[in-house]
Amino acid sequence: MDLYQELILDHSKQPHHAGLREPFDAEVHHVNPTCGDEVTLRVTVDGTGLDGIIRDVSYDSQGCAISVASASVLADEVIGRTVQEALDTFAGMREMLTSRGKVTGDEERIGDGVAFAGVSKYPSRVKCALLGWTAFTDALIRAGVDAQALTDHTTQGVTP
Amino acid sequence: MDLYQELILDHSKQPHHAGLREPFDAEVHHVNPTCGDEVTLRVTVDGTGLDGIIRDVSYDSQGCAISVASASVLADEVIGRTVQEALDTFAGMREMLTSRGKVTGDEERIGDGVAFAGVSKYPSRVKCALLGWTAFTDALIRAGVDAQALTDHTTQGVTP
Amino acid sequence: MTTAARPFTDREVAAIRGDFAILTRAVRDGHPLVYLDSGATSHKPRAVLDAERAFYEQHNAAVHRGAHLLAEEATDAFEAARATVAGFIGAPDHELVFTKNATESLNLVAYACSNAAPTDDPKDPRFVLGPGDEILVTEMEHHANLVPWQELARRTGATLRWIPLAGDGTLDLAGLDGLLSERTKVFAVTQVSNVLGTVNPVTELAARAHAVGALVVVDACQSVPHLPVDVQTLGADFIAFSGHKMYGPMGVGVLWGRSELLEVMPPFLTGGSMIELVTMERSTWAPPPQKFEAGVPNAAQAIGLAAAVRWIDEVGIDRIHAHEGALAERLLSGLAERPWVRVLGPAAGRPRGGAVSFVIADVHAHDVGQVLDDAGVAVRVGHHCAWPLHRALGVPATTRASLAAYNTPAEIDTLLAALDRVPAIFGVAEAS
Amino acid sequence: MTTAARPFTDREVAAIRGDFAILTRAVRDGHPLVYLDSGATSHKPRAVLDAERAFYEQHNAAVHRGAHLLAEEATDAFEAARATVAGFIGAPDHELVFTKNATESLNLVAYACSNAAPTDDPKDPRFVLGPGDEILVTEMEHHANLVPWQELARRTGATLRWIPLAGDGTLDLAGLDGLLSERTKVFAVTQVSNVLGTVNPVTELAARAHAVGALVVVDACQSVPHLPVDVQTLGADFIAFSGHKMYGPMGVGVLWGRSELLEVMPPFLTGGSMIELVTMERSTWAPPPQKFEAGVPNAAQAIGLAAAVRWIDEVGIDRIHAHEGALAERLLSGLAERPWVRVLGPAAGRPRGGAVSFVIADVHAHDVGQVLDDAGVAVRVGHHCAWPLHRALGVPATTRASLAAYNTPAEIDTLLAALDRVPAIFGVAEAS
Ligand SMILES: Cc1ncc(COP(=O)(O)O)c(C=O)c1O
Ligand SMILES: Cc1ncc(COP(=O)(O)O)c(C=O)c1O
Ligand code: FES
Ligand code: FES
Repeated sequence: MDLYQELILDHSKQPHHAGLREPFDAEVHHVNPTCGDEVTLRVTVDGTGLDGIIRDVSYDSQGCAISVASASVLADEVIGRTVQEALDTFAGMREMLTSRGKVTGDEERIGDGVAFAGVSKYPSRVKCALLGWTAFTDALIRAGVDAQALTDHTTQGVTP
Repeated sequence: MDLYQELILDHSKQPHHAGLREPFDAEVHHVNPTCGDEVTLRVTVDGTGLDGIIRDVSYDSQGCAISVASASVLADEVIGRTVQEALDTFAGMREMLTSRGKVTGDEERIGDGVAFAGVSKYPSRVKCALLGWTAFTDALIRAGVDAQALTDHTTQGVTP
Repeated sequence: MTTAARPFTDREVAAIRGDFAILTRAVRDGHPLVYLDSGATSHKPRAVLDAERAFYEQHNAAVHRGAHLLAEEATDAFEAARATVAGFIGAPDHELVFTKNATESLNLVAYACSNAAPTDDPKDPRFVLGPGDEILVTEMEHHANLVPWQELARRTGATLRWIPLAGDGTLDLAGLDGLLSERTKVFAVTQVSNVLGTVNPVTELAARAHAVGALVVVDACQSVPHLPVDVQTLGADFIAFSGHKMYGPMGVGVLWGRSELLEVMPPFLTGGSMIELVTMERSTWAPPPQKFEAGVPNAAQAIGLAAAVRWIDEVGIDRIHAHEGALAERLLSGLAERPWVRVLGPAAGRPRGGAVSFVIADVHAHDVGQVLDDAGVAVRVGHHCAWPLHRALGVPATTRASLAAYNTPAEIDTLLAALDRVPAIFGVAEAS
Repeated sequence: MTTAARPFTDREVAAIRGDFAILTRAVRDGHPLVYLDSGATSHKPRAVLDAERAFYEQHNAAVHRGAHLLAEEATDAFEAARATVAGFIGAPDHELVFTKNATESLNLVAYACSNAAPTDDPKDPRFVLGPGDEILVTEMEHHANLVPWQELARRTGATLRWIPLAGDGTLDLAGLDGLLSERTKVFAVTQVSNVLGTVNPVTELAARAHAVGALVVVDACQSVPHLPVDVQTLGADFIAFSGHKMYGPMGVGVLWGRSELLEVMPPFLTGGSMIELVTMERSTWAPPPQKFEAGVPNAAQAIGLAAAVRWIDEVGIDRIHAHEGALAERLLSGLAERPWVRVLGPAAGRPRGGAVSFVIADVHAHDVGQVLDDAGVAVRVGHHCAWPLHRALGVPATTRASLAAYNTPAEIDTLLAALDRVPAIFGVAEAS
């Protein structure tokens, strides 16, 4: 089955940047109500605009292989990047994940996120792969990143 | 159509013993909720047992031809009879009406009631023909006739 | 809606009738069925029955509860049905809640209001009613849009008021200013009367109710199946309708609500699928529409309803409206030729839906209906679940013919011919 | 129930499977469908789909509302369906209320209780709850038999208490004396756990609850489809179950209640068909069961459910019970051979329903389910709408296989074989 790519299994067994670290600017707790899985996620970000730099993302993820691996890849992809770059990755992930197998994902844009392409064929697992990402954008807003800029930016290029 | 027998139409146009009269021992008001039709019915009865004599039945019936004619035939059949005889007629009427066309009715027992035999083929009209009769038995109870004797008696010989 | 929409041609109606197996039935000694009771429930075209069956035979699963293939397919089909039905009334998907019937939809809003009684959580004040507050209904309502509000008034201590019926079967709006005030929290009104066919000026009434801050709940049971309804222009906050009256299956209804209101409205039925988090002590709710859909949803029926909507879209709701209008005119003019018949409701030429109710002096509606039934003509008789309306009209019961896309001019003529037996049977002077 | 009832033979199961078109489906790259999710919803035999369709094509009409032939036929069919379903649980017809699902049935009782709050009319005190009163549930309940009681407690000020889960997946009854008292007005309990398959001693529990004067509400969703249930001996005052889990259509559920209680219980949904008299000021109610069936009923679904009951009667509920029991034993012993699997709930040999839930250390249930799905095996994963139960078990989610009459021993083996892929994929030590 093309869902459990080696890369996803590796990340899920040894999630990168896992654990909750200090200091942080905001912490959020998100739940996937269909399964009850939870993620607690913290961000540290310099600045409030799209040019802000994401210093750290730390998290505690209670969930399936997909959700744990997704949070791990997220951390890999966004730490050290600008808010704008991170949101680009998110938009690309979302576009791919909600495409029902039509969009394979652009490695330039979403890096290791391409390993999740198979998820898009399993609609009930899409939420798993997005759980960390929605927690992350929510955390950015709570950390003071301009919410409007953020929404405007992430809704670009998203398959509706 | 065998529903509107000449006898039913005659009774419905000129109901016998109609109108509310004094004196009376009990008055009841019954409603057929499926259509909203109403009957107010009064009885005068000498005695409280099955041998009590029904002195008068007077009524005001707001309803269809079947319900008006049925009240009229009821009054004809029970005035001057014993409670036992009246209940026999009721049991015979009910047996016929709920038989789905299987029981044609015994003229000895229910008199002009046999004209209502056609009603039993129209389940939604059975309540019309029974409205006066259930009001009548209710009125007997309120007039002091022994309820247990009454129920025991009327449930005899009734198609369930 | 093109104003020039034409009634169906004979050939078109014949094709439409071909979709309904039941219309070939013979009733009562071999009479062809003339079904003029679609206001109670419509028949269902083959496409609807096929859609339900296909769902059961290919994709049956509990929606929103499983991760396996069937569950995903069932969920997709259910959500696609939601989108189809929502699109039909001009609404976004997430504003459409599936219920079991319009009665549940209206009770949902009424109970949600009493669930908003101030407790621990702060609730949106628009839903909170108490003594001194008022609920405004009309004297024309179906029991489904009256009794739930009586009960809400009883539960909360609010007062129920109503717009009276005018002599011509419209609403008497003369006193409306006195009835609407800051105290009015809910205004509930039917778009089209199920008895008289009266079309109420809902948009205007909603604007006036909104001006005093009331929530506007519209009973769209007799409008959605018969004329184009667009929630974007209607002016209502909530509308309720039933699938079974619009060519869809029994057991499915709809509540549409503005998403801004659905977000803050407390839930009604609670249980599985509508929760976010559950502990023994307390629970929190999923976002709408799931918040209002407790339990395993009636997916097969929702999918059947979507097929009904596609069927309506194919024949055209504007043409259905024109067709029923032409049949109603034919019926009204036929009845006008019979002086012993008195039609209730708007005079000919005024806007009306596809229901025509009438009385015959000295003959009870049930007896009229029985004579018609004997000729194979199915109409509804009684108070049509609008008892206060009948009281206001001063009649205990009426005979109602109600129309659908599959009715023909010839069926109207059969009704009229059968009606002509009534005076003779019951000894009514035909000239009276 | 003959204690000697045998599981179905291969030939018998093959015949049974022939009634379910969906079971011939191929899923995910051509695997034959192995459906082990009947606890969520069962499939529906052809006889059920045919019964619904025949109703729509021959007798469709609004029941209890018309006087014409179709309306009479529809009403007869609907009431006959009520008698069939009532007979199945040993109840008289008039004690059986049709709802949309078990969730509505349970909400009905919970809302009826809050509608019994003292107002103008004197209400039966058994239904009246207030501060100081208690509602007793269990930690094992499906959300549908928990959240409505939480909400009733919130509305009335009553206190919710619960019987905790014991380590072996049964109820911990040690503290029951302390939980039941004169303050207990309602005791709600499931007959069979939808997660663990635990069969609760309902009759004994009901007797204890009755001794303190409580109303006993039993969630029979997972019992009625799987074992003989007779309300005359069960001891409950109300039971709730869903049609779609017992080979019937979606969109229909049942509430059974003792007639003496249904008589005095206030209504829940209000509107058409459930009234006796309606004025603008107030309304009175029809006798039960109509009092609890507002709106045009889901007649087609009720008729489909009656066909499902006849289907069950033909294959035999005692044989279904024996068959599922044998399959469950096969599954349990297969799982016992796999040390990396931990089964939750009653140990093998103890009474249990046809649901088996398990966990695999370090592999999330959704991932297990996905691997099974990939092999065509449909199971349910997650908290199965019993989140507090999972919390009590200390697991976030489980994988559940649930059985029906159409499952085969070979399907159990397919499940086990598919499960064996899990350790390799997720790197679990098979000996652990
Ligand atoms: C034990 C139990 N109770 C209640 C329910 C609720 O049934 P429904 O969703 O059909 O209302 C279910 C199934 O979902 C169940 O398994
Ligand atoms: C105007 C109106 N409102 C509400 C209803 C109630 O619909 P249902 O019985 O399908 O809930 C009906 C039909 O019965 C109706 O005609
Ligand atoms: S199953 Fe819960 S997040 Fe994947
Ligand atoms: S129709 Fe009302 S009593 Fe006959």
